[in-house]
Amino acid sequence: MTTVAALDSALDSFPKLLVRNATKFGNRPAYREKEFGIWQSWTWAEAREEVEALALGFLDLGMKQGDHVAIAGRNRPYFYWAMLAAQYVGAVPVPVYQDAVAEEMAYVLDHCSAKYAVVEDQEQVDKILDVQDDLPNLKQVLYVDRRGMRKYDHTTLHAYDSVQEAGRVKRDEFQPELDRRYAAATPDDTCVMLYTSGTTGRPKGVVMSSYNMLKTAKNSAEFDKLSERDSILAYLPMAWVGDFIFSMAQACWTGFTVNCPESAETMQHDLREIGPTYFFAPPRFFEGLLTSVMIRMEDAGKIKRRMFHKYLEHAKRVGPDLLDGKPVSFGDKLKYQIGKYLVYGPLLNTLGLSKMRVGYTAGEAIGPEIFEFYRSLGINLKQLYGQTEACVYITQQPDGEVRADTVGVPSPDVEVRISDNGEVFYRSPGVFQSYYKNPESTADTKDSEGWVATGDAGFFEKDSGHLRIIDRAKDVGKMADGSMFAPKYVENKLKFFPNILEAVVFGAGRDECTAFINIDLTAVGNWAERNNIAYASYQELAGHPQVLDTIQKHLEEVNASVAQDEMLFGCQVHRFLVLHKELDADDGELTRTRKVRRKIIEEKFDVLLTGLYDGSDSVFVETEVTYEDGRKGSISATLAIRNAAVQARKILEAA
Amino acid sequence: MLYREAGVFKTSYAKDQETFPIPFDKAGYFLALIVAFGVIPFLVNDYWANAILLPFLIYAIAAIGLNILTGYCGQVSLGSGGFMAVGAYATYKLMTAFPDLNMIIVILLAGLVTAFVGVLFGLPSLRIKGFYLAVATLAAQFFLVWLFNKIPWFYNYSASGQISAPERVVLGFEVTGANAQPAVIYLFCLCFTVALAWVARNLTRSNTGRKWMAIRDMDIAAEIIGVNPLMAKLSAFAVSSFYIGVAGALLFSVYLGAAEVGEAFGIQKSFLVLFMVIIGGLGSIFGSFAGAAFMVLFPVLLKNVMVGQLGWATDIAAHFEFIIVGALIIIFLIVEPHGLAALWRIAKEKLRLWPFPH
Amino acid sequence: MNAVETFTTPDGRTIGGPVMEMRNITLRFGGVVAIKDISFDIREGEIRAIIGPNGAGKSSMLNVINGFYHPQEGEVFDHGKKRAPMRPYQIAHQGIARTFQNIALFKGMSTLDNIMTGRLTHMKSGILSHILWKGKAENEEVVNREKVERIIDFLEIQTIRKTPVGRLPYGLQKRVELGRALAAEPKLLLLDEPMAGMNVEEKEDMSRFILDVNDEFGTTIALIEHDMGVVMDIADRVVVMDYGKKIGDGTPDEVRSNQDVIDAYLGVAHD
Amino acid sequence: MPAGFYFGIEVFLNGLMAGVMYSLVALGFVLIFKASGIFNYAQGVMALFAALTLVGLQNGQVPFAHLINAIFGTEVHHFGWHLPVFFAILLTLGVMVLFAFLVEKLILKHLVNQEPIILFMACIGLAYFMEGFGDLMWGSEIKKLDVGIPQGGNFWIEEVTSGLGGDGFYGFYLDTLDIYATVIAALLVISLVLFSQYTKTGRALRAVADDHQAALSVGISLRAIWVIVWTIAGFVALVAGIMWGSKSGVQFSLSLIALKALPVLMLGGFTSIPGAIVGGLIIGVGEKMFEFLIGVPFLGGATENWFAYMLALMFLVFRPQGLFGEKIIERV
Repeated sequence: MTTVAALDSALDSFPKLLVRNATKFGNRPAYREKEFGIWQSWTWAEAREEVEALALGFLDLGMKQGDHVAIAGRNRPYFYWAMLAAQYVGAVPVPVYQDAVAEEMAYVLDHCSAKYAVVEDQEQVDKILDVQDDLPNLKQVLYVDRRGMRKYDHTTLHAYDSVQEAGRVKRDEFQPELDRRYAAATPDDTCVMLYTSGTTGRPKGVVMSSYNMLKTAKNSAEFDKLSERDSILAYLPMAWVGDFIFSMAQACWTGFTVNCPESAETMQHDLREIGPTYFFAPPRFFEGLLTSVMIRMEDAGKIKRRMFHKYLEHAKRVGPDLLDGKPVSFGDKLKYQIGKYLVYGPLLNTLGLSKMRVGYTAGEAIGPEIFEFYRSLGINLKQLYGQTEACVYITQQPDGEVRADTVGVPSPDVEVRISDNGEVFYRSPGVFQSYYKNPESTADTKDSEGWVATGDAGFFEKDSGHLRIIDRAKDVGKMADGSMFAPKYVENKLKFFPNILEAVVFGAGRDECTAFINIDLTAVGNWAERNNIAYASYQELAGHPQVLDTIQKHLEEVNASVAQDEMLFGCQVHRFLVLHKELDADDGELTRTRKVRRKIIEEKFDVLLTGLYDGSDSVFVETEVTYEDGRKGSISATLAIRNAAVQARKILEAA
Repeated sequence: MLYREAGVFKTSYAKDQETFPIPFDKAGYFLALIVAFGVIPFLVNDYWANAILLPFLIYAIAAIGLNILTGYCGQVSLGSGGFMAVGAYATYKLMTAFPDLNMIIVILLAGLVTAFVGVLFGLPSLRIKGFYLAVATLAAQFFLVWLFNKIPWFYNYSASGQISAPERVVLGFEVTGANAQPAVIYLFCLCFTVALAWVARNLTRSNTGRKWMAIRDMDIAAEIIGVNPLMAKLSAFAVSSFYIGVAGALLFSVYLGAAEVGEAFGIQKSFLVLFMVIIGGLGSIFGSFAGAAFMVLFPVLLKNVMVGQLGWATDIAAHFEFIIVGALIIIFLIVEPHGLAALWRIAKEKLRLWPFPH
Repeated sequence: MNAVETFTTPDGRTIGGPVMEMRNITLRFGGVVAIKDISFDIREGEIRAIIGPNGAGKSSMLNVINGFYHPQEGEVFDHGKKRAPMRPYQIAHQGIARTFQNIALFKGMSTLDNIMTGRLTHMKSGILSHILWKGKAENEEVVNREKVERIIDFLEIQTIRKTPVGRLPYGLQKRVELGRALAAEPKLLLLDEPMAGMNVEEKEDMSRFILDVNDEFGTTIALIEHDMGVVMDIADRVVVMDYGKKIGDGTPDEVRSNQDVIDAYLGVAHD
Repeated sequence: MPAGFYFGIEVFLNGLMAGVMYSLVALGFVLIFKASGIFNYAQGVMALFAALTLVGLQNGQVPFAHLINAIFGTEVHHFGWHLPVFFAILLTLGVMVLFAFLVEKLILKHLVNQEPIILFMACIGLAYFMEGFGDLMWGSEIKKLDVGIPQGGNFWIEEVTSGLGGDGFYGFYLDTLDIYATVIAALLVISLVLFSQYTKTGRALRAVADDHQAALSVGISLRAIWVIVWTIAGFVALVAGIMWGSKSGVQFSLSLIALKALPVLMLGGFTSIPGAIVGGLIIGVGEKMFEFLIGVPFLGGATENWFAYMLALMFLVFRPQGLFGEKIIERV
């Protein structure tokens, strides 16, 4: 069993931490939200009042210990309070993806048999009312935004603030009960249930105890010296474990400020206004940002552009060393300072990253040059490796030991071992309790000793002791000739090219590898504009011969680099095609966290797949697509199939 | 480039509505004040005070005044010279009638008198619009000048027909008359300029200002959403005239010391102030300062170069002044109707977005 | 107060007594007769549409209601009381706001300032307190800014809050203008072709806003609109004008089946 | 009959003559305004400039002499020849046409459909520019202009009329120059009116004001029209310049005739040709009579400076569009 110290009993539940913060950091900002043109702010003391009012309101609605409370909305203080309030009364918050279509949401609400739901607005309410009949357990629904709700039947509907009001009014009546439940909380109580959008099959409900979350929060906070003076921007889906760790667990543990953007569209702008000191974003965010930076600079004047790139070059050269405290010549230091004044400083500032003290990226591999770009500007951007079942943290990079191709060393109190078939296992205080109503897959993932299988294949570097992830363990397959097949590894290399948004490589049990490619509309579209290549649609652009040429070049580069590695030699891509549509979560081709669903894609596009292997040079396909509003339509296209040059073995032997 | 705005955010409307929402600007503003009040007084000498600083400060007031009327309320006036004259003569009469009256009060009263006169001549603005009104204000200009010329009572029947300011003391320092120290009168004017600029800013960002701008942008719509056009226009005339009156008062009492209405407050003055507003930027208080600075400094520079350096006759320099100013007016109207203020704004935006072009 | 019969709309809103009544209004410009002996009423909480071909005198009617034109004959009754002749700005203070056929925004001001001007019938502080700013003026400014921000949020124009309206696309300008009118919290809102020159999508948005305004704030609305489809969808009652005369008045269905209306629209004679 | 009455008539006649001049200048304004919506404040300076140029050419002055001397330390002033009046006037006219062309090319083209007030300010700028330019070109000292029109009191009239009054009355004193001026001005006014009423171009000029299409349909481009009207304006300015110049010398004050014309326009309406004429006469007579009857006896004289404006102002308040201007109907 793990030999990890228990938590201080005064701080072993979220409500207790809230109370601690309200007394210790009473006047420090706890939550901010950009609304009505300014940043509405709540101190920890005010936040406590709001939460308790809501908790009392919950009691008034008859919420029981252990009840499940579904939470569906974009990141807003009200929902964080709702989770805290639920924990206050001993209920279990279950955040769900608010952009999920009605059926998906229905599945989750039904599976956890939620009695209550706290949602954002009319849109969400309608979504729930649509599927109400399949949800016999659902008793009460709370909504935050009153707009358009006047005409609804309010027997089971309540406005968020009116529930709070009721709670305040009946304080005397319910306060004792609330105190009782507050005291009754133990570290082993479930503090949240998170549904993983598993890469395959139905989502699973991961049950987390207060101990899991808080111990992890404690360790990670100490690891990066987070304090109440830090602030973060909460913009990632609330249903994702990351947001819960950062915006709930770490926030409550350290007492730092959680800032909620006005809307998804204004995120960039709000990021700039807030300038968080602690920031997490998936690689695609940093990729997108870099692309937009370069595109915006295209329109700059000649001199300015030259200066910009000149200093970026310099930063690339000495920036990372400066960051890791390695020795740098005085001249370079000086030049870097000038660059900092002319370029890096203002650039980071306009992007809103200049105050960032610790930054993390994770979820998938990040392009080395992208990673280096940000670090060279002086941002302490690091990688971590984790998953929902571990409360995120498995391994992470300590300051000064940051590299693009590893995911760092095991986090505090985390044990990691590699099985003989190369799969990564871990055991930690963050390890989840179980999958809700799903003992068998719990058993599959977590053994009696508490070791959890990540399902990823990887290995520790001998010299540095850092973990390197190759691919999903089950995706690491064998090709017909028995050589190793690691699609993810190749796909990532491909995705490092700005022109390539997604790539899916096939080849398990076959003689050679082939690939589907998704172009990045922003990058390629911009390129097309500058070379005045006209195109009417995504489809047309994707099919444009010149685009295909570029993609082919990229593939051949990758083939070359893959060929370097004896083990992965077979993974060179021989034939490829560029998809006529973007892979999309709404069509089930990606997970909500935008991971590729290999199987589903394989089935959906088997026409194309056969085309890739029967040697034909073009193939016709018709696909069903789902629009934002849920309507379905279908698009058809004839896609060209190209061959990409591959390295021959003998060259390698000769070398 | 200089701006560092990440982490600058507003948590209240009061903060959001500040004059200088960006810390960097605020710092610059306070620095300017410190220099103006704390440094310049110790460096200033007669030449600087009389050639540049005093005219700048005084005309800045006049420019703000006209800008309120023209830039914010959209009523063009060519009567500034006349109204300055009112301020000047009111000061003269008050100074001579009540020798013990504090100079500050005298000047403010002079402003009020001018405001009253301004309202009188503003009355037609309800009926006549655009440059019909502009032309009408010329009536004020000529009538007033004639008035102060013809009615001896205004210049106390002095033989020369001139008015000259007797010595007055504020807080123990002489602010008018021959022995007034440059540093003193500089500070004296500076206080008025800063205070009035601050007031102007408050008015223009408040409801009053929005009424003016509404009238300026579309008077009919303004009336239909509840602006009383007469009150809005007259208030603009009153405030504007008050400023111009104060400017006239200072110009006469503190700067010139003695004046003859014809050449001190003739139509040329009206144009001078109007040009300050156009070049500086319609509808911008900063622009009023910029415009005043430009119109004061430019001739001095031109003179120094042509007369001082090249040794040309002064009249040639004067002719060039006309040519260049005239050309500039046209150029600004064509290229940047919002004047120096707009150029400044654009430059600032560029700096804020640096290194990005937009 | 004499008892007024109230009725209920299909979607369950109760419509109260008359807010405004036009009685035998006739308006002439020199020889031209713009409005000829027209009478109709606007009831509390309803959406009242005025339709008719170009030059039917619709806009003139609105101009009479908000006092921009003074009819030669006939009276306007405000809540049953005869309205004395007033200047438009006085009528604005009576709680009547409007938007214009061809947008009449204040081009030199930002979206925010434009909508703030809509509040001025509610702002009492005087020029003296403005001079000092701190205190009364600033507080009033903040209080009203809050109200305005609610409207900005309601109309979903947060992103253009500080943009000068001159730079905005047509559709957005229309929305800002609606915002300015809403800011006055009017008891009667006059909309002059709120959807003129809009594409289908923009029209849908605008219709939604109009319905929401009427629903959320219970505002009485009188609107002129060309798009019959829209009118029939959102209006409770419709007045039809043609050549300055009233040729129909009633619920959308009644009007739709009215022969004169059909003639006027199927263009017997003019466009 | 009391002498006063005859003095009155004399004043009236003088006023009338001045009035005709005003009408002429005002007409210059009206034409430009109708054609391009511009209120040409520079009109007066144009007159000054024209006069300066005329004198300069007549006396064979070296343009920019001062500047040249200042820069090269030379001492050039005159070419040493004198042009006959006729050629001088022709040349000056040429200069004014060139000027009109430049104005269109350099300014108007860039200010198309700007608000009137902006154009007005631009004209003020233009006025400034030309004032400086003219002085720089020909020197700012007061010059005598003589185009051969006799000056001084007209004895014939004086004798003919001296019989009317009693002993105190020596007949009407009318300056010959004024009479010539009046006649010429009157002729010019009439011809302008005829031109704008009965010629194709003229009609086009009036058309553009209300409808650019109409103008184009007559087959004249907008810019051509602008050049034409500014040429006319230049011509009018030249004539006015000659008259005033030869009367009171060529000097800055000449440019003030523009300011004289403004009230005329306010009175007559900016868009009305008859308005300009009638307004001119009213003002001319009005200010002289006012000065004679009230100004001198009660107000210490020199009321001409403002009387016209006050009259116009009073008038405007009650009839904003002026005597003949079209009524402005406000729309929403």
